[in-house]
Amino acid sequence: MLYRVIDASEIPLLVNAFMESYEVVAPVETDQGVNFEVIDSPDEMKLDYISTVVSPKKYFLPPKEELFRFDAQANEVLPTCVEFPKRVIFGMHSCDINAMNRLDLVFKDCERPDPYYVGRREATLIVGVSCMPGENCFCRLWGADEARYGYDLFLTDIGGKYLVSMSSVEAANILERSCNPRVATDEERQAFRNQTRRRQQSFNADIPEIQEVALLMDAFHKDPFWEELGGRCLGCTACSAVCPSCFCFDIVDEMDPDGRCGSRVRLQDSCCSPDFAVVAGGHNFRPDGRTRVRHRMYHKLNGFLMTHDRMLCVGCGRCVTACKADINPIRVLEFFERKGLDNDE
Amino acid sequence: MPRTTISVDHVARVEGHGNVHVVIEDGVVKDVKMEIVEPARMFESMVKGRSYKEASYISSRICGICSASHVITDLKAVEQAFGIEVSQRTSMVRELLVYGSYLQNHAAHLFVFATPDFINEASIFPLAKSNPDLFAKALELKGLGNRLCTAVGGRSIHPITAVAGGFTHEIGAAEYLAFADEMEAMVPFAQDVVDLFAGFRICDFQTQGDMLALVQPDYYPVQSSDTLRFFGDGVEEFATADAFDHISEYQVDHSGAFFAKRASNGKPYMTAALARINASWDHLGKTAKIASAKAGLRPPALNPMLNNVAQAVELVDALERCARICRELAKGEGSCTPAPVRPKAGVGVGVTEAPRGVVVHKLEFDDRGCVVKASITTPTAQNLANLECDIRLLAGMLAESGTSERIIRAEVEKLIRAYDPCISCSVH
Amino acid sequence: MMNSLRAPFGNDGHVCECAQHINSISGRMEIDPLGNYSYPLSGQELMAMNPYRPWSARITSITELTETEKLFEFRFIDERIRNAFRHKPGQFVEVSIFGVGEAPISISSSPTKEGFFELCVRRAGAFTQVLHEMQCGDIVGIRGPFGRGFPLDLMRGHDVLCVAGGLGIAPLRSLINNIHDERSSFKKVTIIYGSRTPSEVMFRDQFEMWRHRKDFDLYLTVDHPDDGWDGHVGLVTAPIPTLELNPNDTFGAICGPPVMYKFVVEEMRKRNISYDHIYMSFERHMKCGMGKCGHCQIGHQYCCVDGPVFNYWEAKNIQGSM
Amino acid sequence: MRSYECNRAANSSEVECLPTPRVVVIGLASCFGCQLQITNMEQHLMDVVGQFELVYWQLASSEPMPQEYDVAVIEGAVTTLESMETVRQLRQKAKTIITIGACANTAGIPGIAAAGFNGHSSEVYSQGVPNACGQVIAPRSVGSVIQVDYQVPCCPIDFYDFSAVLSRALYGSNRTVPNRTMCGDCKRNETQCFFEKGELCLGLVTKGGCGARCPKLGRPCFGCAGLSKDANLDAARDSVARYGIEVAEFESRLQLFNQTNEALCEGAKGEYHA
Repeated sequence: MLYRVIDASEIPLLVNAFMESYEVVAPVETDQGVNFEVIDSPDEMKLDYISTVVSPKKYFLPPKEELFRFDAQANEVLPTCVEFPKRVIFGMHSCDINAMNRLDLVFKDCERPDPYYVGRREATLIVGVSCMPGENCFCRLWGADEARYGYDLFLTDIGGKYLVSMSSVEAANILERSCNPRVATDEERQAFRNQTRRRQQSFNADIPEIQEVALLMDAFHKDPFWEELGGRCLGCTACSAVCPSCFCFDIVDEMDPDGRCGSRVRLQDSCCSPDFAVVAGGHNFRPDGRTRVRHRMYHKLNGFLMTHDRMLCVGCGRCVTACKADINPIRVLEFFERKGLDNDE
Repeated sequence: MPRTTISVDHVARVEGHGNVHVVIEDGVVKDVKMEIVEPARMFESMVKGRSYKEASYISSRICGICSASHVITDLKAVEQAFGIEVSQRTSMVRELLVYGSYLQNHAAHLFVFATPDFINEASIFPLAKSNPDLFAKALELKGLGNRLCTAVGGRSIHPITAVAGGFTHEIGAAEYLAFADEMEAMVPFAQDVVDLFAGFRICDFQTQGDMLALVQPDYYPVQSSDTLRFFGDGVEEFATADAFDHISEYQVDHSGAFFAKRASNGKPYMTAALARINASWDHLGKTAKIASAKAGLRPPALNPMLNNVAQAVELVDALERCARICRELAKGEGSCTPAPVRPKAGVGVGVTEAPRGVVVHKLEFDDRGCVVKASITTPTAQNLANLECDIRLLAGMLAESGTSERIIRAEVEKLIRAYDPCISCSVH
Repeated sequence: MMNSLRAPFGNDGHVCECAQHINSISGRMEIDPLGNYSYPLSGQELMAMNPYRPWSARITSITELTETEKLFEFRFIDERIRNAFRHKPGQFVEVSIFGVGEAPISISSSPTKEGFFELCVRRAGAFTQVLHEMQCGDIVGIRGPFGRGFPLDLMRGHDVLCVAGGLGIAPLRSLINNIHDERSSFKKVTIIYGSRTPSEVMFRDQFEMWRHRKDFDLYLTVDHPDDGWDGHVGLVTAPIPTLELNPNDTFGAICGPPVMYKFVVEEMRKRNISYDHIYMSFERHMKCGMGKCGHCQIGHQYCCVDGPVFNYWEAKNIQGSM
Repeated sequence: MRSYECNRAANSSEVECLPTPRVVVIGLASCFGCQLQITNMEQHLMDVVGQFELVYWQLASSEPMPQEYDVAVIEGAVTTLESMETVRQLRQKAKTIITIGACANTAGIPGIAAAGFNGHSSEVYSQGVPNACGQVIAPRSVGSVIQVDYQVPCCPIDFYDFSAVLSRALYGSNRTVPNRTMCGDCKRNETQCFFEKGELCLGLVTKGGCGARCPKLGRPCFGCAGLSKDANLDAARDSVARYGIEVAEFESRLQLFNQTNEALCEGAKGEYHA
């Protein structure tokens, strides 16, 4: 990987350079908290944020997306064509980049790539930025606190300057054109090392560090804990809405008001939605909060690991805030921690 | 024509359920009953014990058409009770919201409800084929009102954003300016509407009742005034806070809505666009005033059938006024952020001009901000007594001249619709 | 303004794309309703295009099987797609009736019959209601085939024991017909098919013919017999203990209502059929068919790509499968 | 329930439709707002109306109520014996019943008066309820009197929801009517949660699918879509308490649109006799 250093004061130049040929989205602070939005000027951006309410996955998997138009009377697909915007997501954290890498496995680097996802993904440049953990962050537990790939540029704050890892030619060209990237000095390398260590040491120590979660998930599959945790699920799907790695969706037809044509639409969905596993005829394979929450946690903390060799959860902590019923992976970790203590006694 | 009873069950093309019965014997009207058979929902009783936060939300549901007016009226009552001052900007946005409902209501009333009477159709839908341009333009005007309400209030009816002390959300300057442009572009059509309705033939008679409207020095008020005026048989001005001292409500058996009379002289009265124009003619915008004069509508105008024309004139005025307010708001001065609310025991009276006349909400709160007592009167309820008198007058006049029953019936329905009654609102 | 407020969620205002090919330079995708591909099209090419796009197929025959079930025969309108379409027994297609929606339905005809395919559909909800009202000549959209079917290659040269309950006969019929068409490649084939009542038994004539010709050992069984019923009465598990079978040489294939699996598997295990020789088809609501949407997930597996046919060993290793 | 399926013929020129369905629109105790909402989407109004024959709509036309019709669209709550009879007749004659808006679906705002109903009516009408009001009874939803086929939720309804339900009723749809509660939609809007500001919001238990418009505009949910069938009320009470909000306020707020919901029991049940 190529590393260069730029001054913090050069960031606006970089953003402006991107804006010449891309739509730039970046974290913006409003009365609704920090969220990724399209910006018109680098001044609108807030790079030193802890977390956004919702993850930037909406730029790859929009909450609602039209797949194609159809004519319901002739029962045929209609020719449809719209552009993917060329876009830069500026200021993504490592957890979100890692989450996107996981989405890539499902939608891009797989047997049947999803053309909509791939189209958006390939039209998008990613500029990552380093961060310090908030109280709900546990990305380090899954090794998601560092993004090894999946970005075009990654900026690590080393105090008034940024160490930039450059991974794509397209982004490197723009960086070189707009800023004055220079080779890192020994001091700057030292600062980078210190920054990394400071981040690693800043995680909330109250969150139990349990490495063998996936095994424990299997071992405690029938534990009453799942009733206690899942029994309080409100069935709202906020967890999946904010999660950077949740990708379940529904496919529905929406008719135009005139009842002639319509759109086949993909909607974000969630396995915590009460009717998610209902089949024709009405049988629900996961009829209660216990089975639904357990299923979700399994997919996050065990299932994806089985099929793709990494946790699906990236430890971004958004669901900790979003879930009003206090259901989140930290509670699962705490449960396993308690189990350990019980055995010691 | 020895004895005839003209009965219309479920008068169509009005909001709500009303029947009218007119008994004519030997050319003389013996009885007129405007039956208000709308189901009673007991709003005044159901809001008791509920928090001020819920009061305006609930009272908005008194009426779909006048929801913006009910909300603003209720909020004004809450604010008076708690001693909250709202910003100038909040007041302007509220005015925009009320006017948005004027555009919706007047356009809907004039075209969907009233026009079929004058073109001999049962509904507006045939007009879509016979005069597609007029139909499209009328819908566009109504749509503009809807969009204004949606932009300001969050949806076209039952506004979301209006709360005690301000608004929870406001649109940006660019949207305000876009609205201003659209409003101005719509004025010529509104002028045509005035001409259109001025051209419809109406029976020539005058209401014998008084009139009631909000008044304000140098302004055509719809929500900004604290003064009400009775006029007709003597002028009487009073503070909105004392509204229920001057309006006397009474129960009749053939109506779920309370009837009303002017307390001081016991006379029925009319409150409507026509009353506003009579009261505040001087403060109409120039374009509206010219359009009105050209249509032959200038005070004193006492034929209730002219209320249609008065509404059309108000369309012109509302468009210009809204455009001005939008441009002002686009400058971004001041804030609508809700002022802090500290509930305390007390009484507040809110009064605004709903599209069809004066609406009054009086709320009494306990120290937690929960409603202890609520009194609400709507323009339609206040108009019912006067409407009955007018029907008697009109039917008598027509019967005397030997008009056929069919035509009397049609004219009576026309008169009822000219009042633009909002029946579900009147029985709340 | 109104529309932007209406947008159910979110504020990605970009109208979306329908996709066929991605032109990486402009980030633009185009779709040609008929497809602009060289002939003939391989099945893989068919899927390599936009996998969400259904292809028009015409209903060419409708057979009423029972009061609630009909057998539909479909033919793709585009000849290239018709020729490219190949499936395996146990696979399913996504059927579209535009405006009504899409539903996964398992293929009921044998892969040995080319140029058309059959779906056996029970009227159970809004979608199948509309499908049932359709006529010959009407058009639907078809995506697929999807999923992992029964392992025909493994089964060749061995005994096969098929157990179907109710509508479970639909996917198994594909397997059975396929076996029938290459009968000499298989050894002893036993079919146990249970229904609630005689009137709910589907494909009876076909079964009777095969029985007559001694192609298969056939056990038709019902829960509630009527006067004319000459078959067995009772559960589908009943014949299993007394079957003549060679456990090391037998493959089981099971499909039926969810409650049936456990009991049938138990009986097969009692007869010492190996874990990985017992195959079963699971029912879930596959919405995308490509291991993405999550609706058909069982534990960590996706019914639509890892299944719907799993062997018992795999199923045992999926949390929450049975 | 559906019976107007257009034959989806091989090519569009052969499209042959059964007679267009005849629709009546009936208003019971309500603010008329939901009927207005239908007219309020001017650009699509004729598109929607063009799919059926609108044979009775008191709000827009003076044509009298016909004897035969296929679809009845009902707005408003049942508050009188007379309206109870009306909806029963509608059910007998119409193949399909669609209720629109909270009043019809849950008894809505009129339903607030269901608790202690007799007290409310005598308080408003000190001289006795006028004859014109009919024989008043405690307000109830249409669905508690007759079987309802489709519902358009919220107060007021959204035009597009109406259009979608109409499509579903006329042509069929296998789209799931969601039982999830609202918070997920709110998060998809990227709205910050009211609970984090110490403010009560009913999104926790209210049926999702409305797009969480109110929270997006800064106003907490008052529950107009009605309780979700899968609402987890006990867990929601715990959540309310966890955020330092009085559970009593939550219970009270729930009455706005769910007064007669059996999940909240008591309510006006005692007075539910016709």
